[in-house]
Amino acid sequence: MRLFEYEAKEIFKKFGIPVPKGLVVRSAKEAASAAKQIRLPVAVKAQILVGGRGNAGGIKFTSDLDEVIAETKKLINRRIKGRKVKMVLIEEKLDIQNEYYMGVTIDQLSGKPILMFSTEGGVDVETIAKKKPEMLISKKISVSRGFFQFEARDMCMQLGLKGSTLLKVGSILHKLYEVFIGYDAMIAEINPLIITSNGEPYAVDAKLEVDDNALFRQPNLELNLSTRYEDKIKIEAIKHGLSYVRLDGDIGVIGSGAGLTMATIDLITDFGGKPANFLETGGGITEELMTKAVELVLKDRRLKGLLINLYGGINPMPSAAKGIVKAYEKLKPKIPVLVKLVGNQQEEAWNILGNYAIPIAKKIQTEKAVEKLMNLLGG
Amino acid sequence: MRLFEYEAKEIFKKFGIPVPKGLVVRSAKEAASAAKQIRLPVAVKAQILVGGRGNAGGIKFTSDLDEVIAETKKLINRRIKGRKVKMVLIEEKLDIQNEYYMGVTIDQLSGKPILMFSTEGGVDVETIAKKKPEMLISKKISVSRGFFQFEARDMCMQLGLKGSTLLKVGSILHKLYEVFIGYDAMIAEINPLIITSNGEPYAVDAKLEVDDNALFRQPNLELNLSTRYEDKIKIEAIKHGLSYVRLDGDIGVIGSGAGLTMATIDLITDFGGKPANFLETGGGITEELMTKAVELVLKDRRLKGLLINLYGGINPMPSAAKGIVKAYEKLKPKIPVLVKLVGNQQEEAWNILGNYAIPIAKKIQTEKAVEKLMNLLGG
Amino acid sequence: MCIFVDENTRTVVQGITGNVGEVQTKLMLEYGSKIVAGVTPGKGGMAVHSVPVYDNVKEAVAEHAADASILFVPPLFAKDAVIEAIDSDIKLLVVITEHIPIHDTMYMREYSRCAGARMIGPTTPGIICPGKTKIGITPANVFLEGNVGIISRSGTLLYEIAGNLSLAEIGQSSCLGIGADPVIGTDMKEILELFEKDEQTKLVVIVGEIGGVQEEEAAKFIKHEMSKPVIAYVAGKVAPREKKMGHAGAIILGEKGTAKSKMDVLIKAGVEIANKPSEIAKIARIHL
Amino acid sequence: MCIFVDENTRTVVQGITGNVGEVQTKLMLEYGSKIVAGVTPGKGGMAVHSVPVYDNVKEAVAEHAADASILFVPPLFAKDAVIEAIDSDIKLLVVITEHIPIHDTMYMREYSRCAGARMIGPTTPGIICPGKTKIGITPANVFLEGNVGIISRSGTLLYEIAGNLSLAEIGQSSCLGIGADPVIGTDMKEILELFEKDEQTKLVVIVGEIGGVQEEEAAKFIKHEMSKPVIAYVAGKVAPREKKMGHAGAIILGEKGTAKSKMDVLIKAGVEIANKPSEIAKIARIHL
Repeated sequence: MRLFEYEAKEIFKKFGIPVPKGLVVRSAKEAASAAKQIRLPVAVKAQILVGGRGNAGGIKFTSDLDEVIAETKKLINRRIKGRKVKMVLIEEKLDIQNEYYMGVTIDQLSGKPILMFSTEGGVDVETIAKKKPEMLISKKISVSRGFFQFEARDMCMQLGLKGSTLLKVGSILHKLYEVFIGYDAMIAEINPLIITSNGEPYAVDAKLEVDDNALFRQPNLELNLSTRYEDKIKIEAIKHGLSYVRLDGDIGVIGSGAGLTMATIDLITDFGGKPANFLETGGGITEELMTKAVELVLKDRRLKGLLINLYGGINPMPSAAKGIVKAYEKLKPKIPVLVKLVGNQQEEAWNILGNYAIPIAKKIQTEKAVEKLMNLLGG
Repeated sequence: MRLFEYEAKEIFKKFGIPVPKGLVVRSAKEAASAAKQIRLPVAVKAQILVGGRGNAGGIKFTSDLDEVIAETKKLINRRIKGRKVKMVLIEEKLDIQNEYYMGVTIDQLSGKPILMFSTEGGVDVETIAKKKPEMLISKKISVSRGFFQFEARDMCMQLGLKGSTLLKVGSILHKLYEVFIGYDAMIAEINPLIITSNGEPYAVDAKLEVDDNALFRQPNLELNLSTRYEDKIKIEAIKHGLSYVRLDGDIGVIGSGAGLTMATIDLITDFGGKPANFLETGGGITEELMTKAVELVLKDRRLKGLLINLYGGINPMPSAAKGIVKAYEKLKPKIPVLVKLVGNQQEEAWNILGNYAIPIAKKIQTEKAVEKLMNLLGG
Repeated sequence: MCIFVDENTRTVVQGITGNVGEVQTKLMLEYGSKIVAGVTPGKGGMAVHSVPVYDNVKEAVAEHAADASILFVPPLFAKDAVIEAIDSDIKLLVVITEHIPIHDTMYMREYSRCAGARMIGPTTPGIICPGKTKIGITPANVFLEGNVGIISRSGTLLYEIAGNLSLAEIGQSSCLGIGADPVIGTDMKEILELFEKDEQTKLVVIVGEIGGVQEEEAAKFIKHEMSKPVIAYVAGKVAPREKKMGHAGAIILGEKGTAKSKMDVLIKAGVEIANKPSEIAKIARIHL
Repeated sequence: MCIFVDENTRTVVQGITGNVGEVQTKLMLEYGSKIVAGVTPGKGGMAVHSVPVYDNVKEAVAEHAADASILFVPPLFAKDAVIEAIDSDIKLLVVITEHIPIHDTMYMREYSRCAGARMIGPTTPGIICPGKTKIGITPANVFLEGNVGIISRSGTLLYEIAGNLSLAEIGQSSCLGIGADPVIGTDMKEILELFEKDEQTKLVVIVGEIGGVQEEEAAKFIKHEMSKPVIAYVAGKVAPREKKMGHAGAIILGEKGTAKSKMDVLIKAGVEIANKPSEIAKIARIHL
């Protein structure tokens, strides 16, 4: 789960990382009062859960109160990079002497957290890595041993930091790792970390994404899904532990595994169809979950057909079949629905579906099922 | 710093260890209302920072509201084991099927936390260790590796725990270690951990002592010294980072190291004197600290004489001398004060003291200084 | 030969008394796997399909000389269960559990490697050596004994690909799911090394998907050290960018981790690409 | 010979720019100790009494081939500084710092032992080999070169005892404070082992105090493995029970850790007890 900039900054601040003064507002009126409280000049920053908003017009600096109001009005409810802006951060504008980059993420190959630091901040880390690799210091961390203050300073020293800047920036790098560990993060990033002309560092932008699988042990996080997602189907899916991605087409897809479901949407595309969504159940299918999954996808009015592609490995196929039947009975879909279902207990499941005359693809090849659905759709 | 039972239980509860319902009260009226809220029968428990209060009459069980009131009246302001009772815990009385012991402390020799578990709770761990050593399971923990749930269960299994009791008690043992680590504890103990007839475990008593040196990083602890200590000199000493212990005699003692100060009170006793206190400065002497130390000890009206015993190792002797002079000037003590001071920069310090005609022992032997003070006292 | 396991592997089932653990134990027993004991703390003394259940792994290992473990424990307890198994001298861990916090998985990976234990997964369907044994949740009916090795990031797609091969009467030597999470215990390239050495295996199929670096690292190994033919299928060709496709690992970030970029790297390493599952059998037949 | 250090020991001072670090560096230099570098993060490039200061230990070791470190860093930073020194291949750490949280000290002890480094302290006055070198805060003027080894839990009491011996013209080989905290890096009995082997040392004085188990463990070693005479002085005979006498380690809990119980154990191990500091010289003279 990605956090909003202002949420990430609240957490960073709690860990002792200095951040600019700032207030989140939801209207132009609130923006004016926030700007007065913070004092001009300020930055007016759209709060959206996607990177690159600066270039997309999501950040404005101004010394003029009227402009704060105008800019906030312009941003609120506008779409930036496809996301609707609902909140704006009014933030103290600081004078910038230097811009650094620091981030912690997971190095998938070594399976370890990797810390990165660069004195070339303000651009994304991929650009630094490509254009000035010698200015990007990285270190993989053993999670059982942890990361020490002196190691953070050593990284900063490699890029020539000295004196009080070395101490302050090293300490922030260490704290960023503490945030990463404390919040079960996938990524914790400050870009840029600025140094003011007084030599004081501030996290001017903040990125924090928490592992969805660890949310249960992060009680301090507020899980307001509706501020995070616009799509109601997506919100419902998350609530039920289903993985849902909206696509641009008209053929609904439900699969019992991520790989299989991806292969299914690939094959539908190969056969000239257009998938409307990706919905994956994972290995925890129950009758209720299956009913919910089918209901959710069928809610989508764009749908012309639905392909359900299930394997009986860890998932109980008779329960899946019962769940499909229940949704089918309830919604009585007018569009063609095809269920491909093989694996453990396949015969029992086929019988259940057969009793309700739900079309079944019994062959293992997903290609055949896709072909069959396309035929049903008259494609 | 030792916590009160009710404070320890609040922390245990926060970590998920079940504790009986309870309310802290400071008067009989509050006790009555607490007992009604909790429902009779209840335990009425004196909150004092010393063990063995049960045998000293500090805990009463009753099913009668009048008795709750009477008992609370009897306890409040009474002295138990030398400590004045200011608070009483009114606590739900549970039916007890089994009493277990569990504790984490520091094994000084290995330098590791040591966990102990016994199914023979309700008596102190030394008694279990002496009388039924085979019923006491202990395990030393590597602080860098930590302690896992399964290891807690393994300890419980060694004493025959099974089924849901194994799970519940194992989980509590693991949580107790988490409290120990999370709170920089010197000791974390539950004795007894009871199992009710329904098979539910509860921490019926709770002991938690936090390392004084780690209090700075335990912001959640409330450091109300006045509820913990009665002696005002002691409270003042703690505030200034001085180590003070009140003794029964009339000769004040200040030393610049624990060992030296202990040797000094031993020698005073050997020479027939009676030390009034133990005050140790540690290695952080400044002029101000020294002034404060001398002032504190001189506040004690019992005093007939004062011996100050300092070494110039890490401590700056000229500063110490100046501090003594300042206190001397301010308080103009009528009683004999003798300063023994040797080590680095001793001459400079002697000059400072000499200018104010403060008696000095310049020889290294503390025995000679004690003898000299005893002579000054006419002993 | 089988990879990691064989008919003599003595396996403990951690989490045997849960619904999934129980059903999968039955299926493994039916397949002939030696499931020697189960472990569920607090349920010691029970039996599941005649398999004795213990309160901890230590006792199960002591009584039954087990050397492998398959884990069905809930995600919250998985880390503890893995450490327990490793500390009880289990040398192969097949972690079926999905949704384990990745910080726990990083610890598990580090701990297992430090202890010289082999962890497969998490979020793996496990291992099947058709006709011999299976330590996993793979449905038995789609596999056929033979000489194609399969390594898959996805579980269900492993079944699909193996099923396609089996229908074409191309059997498999060992099939392994490495797990769909961003961090896993054993990487694709480590299994390729074993297939390269395995006499039974004549050809290897890689089943990849978007996200991560498993395919790229595998390509490096294939290019420099692999002599056997390798065929790859990569799922997620039409997956949108920056969207998690089911798992935290299946996501295209920036320019990286697209199906196309993975296929390109694999092609450069000499791997033949199947665009559809059915094409794998066609390409395989040329080599076999 | 000296214990742990000698004239050639090349020492780094961690926390050299603080008041105490600066003064003590001067005193050590005056005593002839080879203080080759100082470390204070953020102050690299300075010099303290002509000793160059670095931002980290790694650089100081690289430039000056240092093999020991003495630490004056504040308690909050001590753990980090100790790990830094150990990771920079420092093999002897003298931790002067008082008031380090004991959980940090447990970690430091474990880490140093695991790395094969020797940690003395915390809350130690350090080591002095009179006439040769000192890595510590001991005042020089109370020590005299000779052949009595002293091991003390207390700093100031070490000076008192050594001073008493020196006045009686009984010199010392090495004097070490092991540190007054409940958990320390190196135990009394480990230093006894070295004194037993040391040719210069003819007799050993133990300076104990109430609390803990250092004296009891030392007694076991003395009883079974020590051939040289040992004299002990134990402070805290009139200390009340359950009161911390200055340090967390100096406390009598229950029946344990009284001066009397310690003296009894030592007597049984063949140690001669001095009731007053001045008695030590009298007893020593008999043996020397």
